[in-house]
Amino acid sequence: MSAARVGVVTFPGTLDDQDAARAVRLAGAEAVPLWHADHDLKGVDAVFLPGGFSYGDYLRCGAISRFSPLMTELIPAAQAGLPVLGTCNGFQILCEAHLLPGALTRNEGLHYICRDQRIRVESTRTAWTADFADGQEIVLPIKHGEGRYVADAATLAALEGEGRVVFRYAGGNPNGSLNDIAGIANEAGNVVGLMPHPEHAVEDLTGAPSVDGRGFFTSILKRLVNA
Amino acid sequence: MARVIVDVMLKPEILDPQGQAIARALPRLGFSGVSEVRQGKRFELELDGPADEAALSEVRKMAETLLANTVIEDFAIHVAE
Amino acid sequence: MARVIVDVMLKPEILDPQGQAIARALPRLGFSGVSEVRQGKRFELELDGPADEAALSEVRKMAETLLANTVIEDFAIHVAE
Amino acid sequence: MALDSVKRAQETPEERQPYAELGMKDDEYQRVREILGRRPTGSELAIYSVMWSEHCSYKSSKVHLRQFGTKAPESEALLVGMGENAGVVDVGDGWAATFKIESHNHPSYVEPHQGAATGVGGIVRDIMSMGARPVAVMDSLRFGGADQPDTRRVLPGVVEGISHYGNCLGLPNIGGEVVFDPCYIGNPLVNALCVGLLRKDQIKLATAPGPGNKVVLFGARTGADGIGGASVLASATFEDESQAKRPAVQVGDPFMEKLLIECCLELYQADVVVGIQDLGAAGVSCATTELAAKGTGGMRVDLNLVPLRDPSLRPEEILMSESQERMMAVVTPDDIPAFMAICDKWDVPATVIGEVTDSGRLVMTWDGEVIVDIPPGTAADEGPVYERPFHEPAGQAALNADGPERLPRPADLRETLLTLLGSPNLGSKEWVTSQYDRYVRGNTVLAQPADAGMLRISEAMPGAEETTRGIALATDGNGRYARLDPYSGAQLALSEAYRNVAVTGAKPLAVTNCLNFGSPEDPEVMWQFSEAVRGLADACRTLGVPVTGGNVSFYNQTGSTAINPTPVIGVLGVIDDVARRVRSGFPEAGLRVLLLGE
Ligand SMILES: Nc1ncnc2c1ncn2[C@@H]1O[C@H](COP(=O)(O)OP(=O)(O)O)[C@@H](O)[C@H]1O
Repeated sequence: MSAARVGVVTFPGTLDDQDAARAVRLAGAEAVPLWHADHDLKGVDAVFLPGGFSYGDYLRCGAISRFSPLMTELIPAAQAGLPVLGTCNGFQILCEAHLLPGALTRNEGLHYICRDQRIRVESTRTAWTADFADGQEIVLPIKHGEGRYVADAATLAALEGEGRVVFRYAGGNPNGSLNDIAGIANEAGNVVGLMPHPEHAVEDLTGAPSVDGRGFFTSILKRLVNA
Repeated sequence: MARVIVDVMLKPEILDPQGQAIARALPRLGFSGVSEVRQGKRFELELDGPADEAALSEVRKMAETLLANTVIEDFAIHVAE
Repeated sequence: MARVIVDVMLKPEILDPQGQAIARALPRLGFSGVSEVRQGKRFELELDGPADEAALSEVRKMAETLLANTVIEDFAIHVAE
Repeated sequence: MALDSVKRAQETPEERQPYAELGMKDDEYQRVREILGRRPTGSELAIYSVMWSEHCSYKSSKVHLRQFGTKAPESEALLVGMGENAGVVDVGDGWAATFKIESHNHPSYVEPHQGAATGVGGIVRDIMSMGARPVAVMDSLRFGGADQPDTRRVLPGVVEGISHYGNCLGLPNIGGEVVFDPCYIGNPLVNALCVGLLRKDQIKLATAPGPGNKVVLFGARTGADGIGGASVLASATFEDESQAKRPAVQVGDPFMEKLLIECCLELYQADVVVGIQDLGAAGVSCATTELAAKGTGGMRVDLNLVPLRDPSLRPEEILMSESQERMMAVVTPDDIPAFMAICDKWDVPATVIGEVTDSGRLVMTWDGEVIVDIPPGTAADEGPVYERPFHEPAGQAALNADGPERLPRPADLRETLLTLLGSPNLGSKEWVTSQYDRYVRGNTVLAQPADAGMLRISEAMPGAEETTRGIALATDGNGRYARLDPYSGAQLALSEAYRNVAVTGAKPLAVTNCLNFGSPEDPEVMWQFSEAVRGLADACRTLGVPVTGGNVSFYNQTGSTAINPTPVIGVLGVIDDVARRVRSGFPEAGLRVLLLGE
């Protein structure tokens, strides 16, 4: 059978699309470039919204991107079950698009932070985390200025109660995120957003001192192949 | 041609680290008497036409959909004199 | 206890990339009739005492030294009703 | 309001012109009059004053910098040497690297965030204009004492500016320096380096050949950025009280620059660019005169066509504006539609503002009248050259005689060690480096805490052929050594950067440098400068690495007190197989530790 096709979206100002495509390829899938201005998902099996400063992060991170033509296609597709992973700016766009609840706000320390961060996998019941073990600690780079997850009390309670907190910062909360949240999922578990960068942790030579990011891609591939 | 202002502030229950940092810095700089600081955004929109009902209702829509993220922010609109 | 607002805007001759990006986005989102957008900051200060002459002159000093970067920004102070 | 056209200049030969206010000397102004055979128009004066400024013409440094050429070692790697926007070296397997370091010192003192940010923006555009994809940045920073109050204003702003601009462009920051010394208190040094990669056969040059080819200005609209000087001119010439205060500060838009990068690369890919130039300090003046001078020799420009952010700008101000994120390209008429389509795709405004001619003259019009008519080479290449006097500083011998043997021996070694460890210059720089993205683009093999950064080449441009190669870069400088002996101080800086590259396993290939000094009008500073250049040129010859480009920053002084002479040297090397890079640090227990060298 033909390889799974994972779309990688480029908005103006997206930065990690090349890394995301590389990570998809290394996992054995086909990376399909998707352009923000096209009303076309090119029939992909899953979508990766990479990080960056789309539209310069002007106004609010992700605020302008979420209105792009591609997003008008992606939003209903995601609601209908298409697996979508958003990292960093991608996570911010997913929140702005209301595919995920809550919002990402300025880091508590008020600085952009780039560092290798320990993360605890809290849920393996999503399309993108099945290959991890519950409670597993992994190391991924974070690099953001606005990664402090906030949501109202009811939303937080629902996320916690329904097991939709997928990742939590371990060994110190870098940005003041509520409940140490690093990543969450929608109810169906097909849409996942997180601030850390799995695509920067897939090779020995470059990126973070771990290859823990590979688990995201093996998870989605197994899911697509078995589907 | 009119100018309309949209003020966007974080909802009161949302932590505002920028405002807090300023509040903490003030005493160090020798300023006293300020108990709290909140930092928000101010947008000045130049309209092509007058700031009539129709225009303001458009601005309201812009504020709701784009200028403010109503999950965490409140906004207020007023016409500049 | 009074609330004082400090509005800080980039000076008119200084490039405002954020405002420009918003202005360019509006037509794509179906909003017309806005010829220019400038984005600035709004600070809400809660004072311990009343917003009298002395307090406002302190706020002016805060604005000059901390809240605004007067190399590129102007500010305006007013008391919230 | 009277427009100062060429016609008017001919009719009013004796009208007083504010050349002194624009920083021009009497004899320089006289030379312009001789070149033109009349007084210059206000716009022409604007062009000559910026092009002949120290910053653009290197008039005080040129006679010394020539040694980088005359003493240059044989180098097979050198593809483009000094004189272009940036030098280009062959790194093998069909790949070339281009790199350069540049200062943005004074703007970073005035407005730390924007000054440093636009410093990064400027050097990145230099690299883009060579036809390369920028792939990484480095920053070499010097501040006053860590405990001095102004450092608290300057340092966080500078770091935030570099962080914001560089991160937003998606360029990994792979190294740099942070140095504290009270001598930099009124004159912080912000030196930014950018490196780019390109295919060897795709080098672009700043040239405008082919009469009939179109001149396209693309990127941000032109505003009143950094034209404090020009307003002197406009108001002096026109007594126009509408000249609001013009900002000396340039504000950057990294998002526009990111779009420009992607747009330029697609333009290169589509092969629709004949010549290209970034708009730096002297904006449209510099781009038009340099492109025209290096091409067929003539160009016609309609300044009314320059898209403006501020419609009140006068032609003189447009010519001097330092608005960021702009580029100028020469494009054949047939390629214009394809060129415009690519700009449109990336939301980059682009406008044809003129045409290449074979007239040998750069002619500009405003409202239909000719306001500039000059031989472009006279502005671009034939600026004044000074043989500034220099002599050894009065206290130099005494300074050197005051050796370490005269210092008291420390009684308590433990105390001394703790003091050293606690000193800002030896302390962790993580507060700075953690604000920089070192991972983006996924090719960073070494970054902090390594002493040199290293990048994998193969995936820099998707679709290009595979190579196992990588490039390594380091920047180093030491103003205290250079103060004691500028000749060997420059050599020490070079050898430190050279060693830092070599220990990663890479072979050093080429050198860039940023020479930060006080006023060239002070003979003692000029001596420091000439010694440092001589030292660097000699050492480059000995080590077999050519200088491919760089930047001189003079006037880093407060009153008559200059900073320590501070040559900052960048070295680029190539490694055949990136997988074999050597990390610093002890990887495991039980290994032998050897000391190499004397
Ligand atoms: N301004 C800077 N920008 C980027 N990297 C920096 C900067 N300053 C220091 N670094 C990096 O931080 C690390 C430690 O720097 P430093 O303490 O100066 O090391 P050393 O003393 O070994 O030269 C190095 O990898 C260096 O490249």
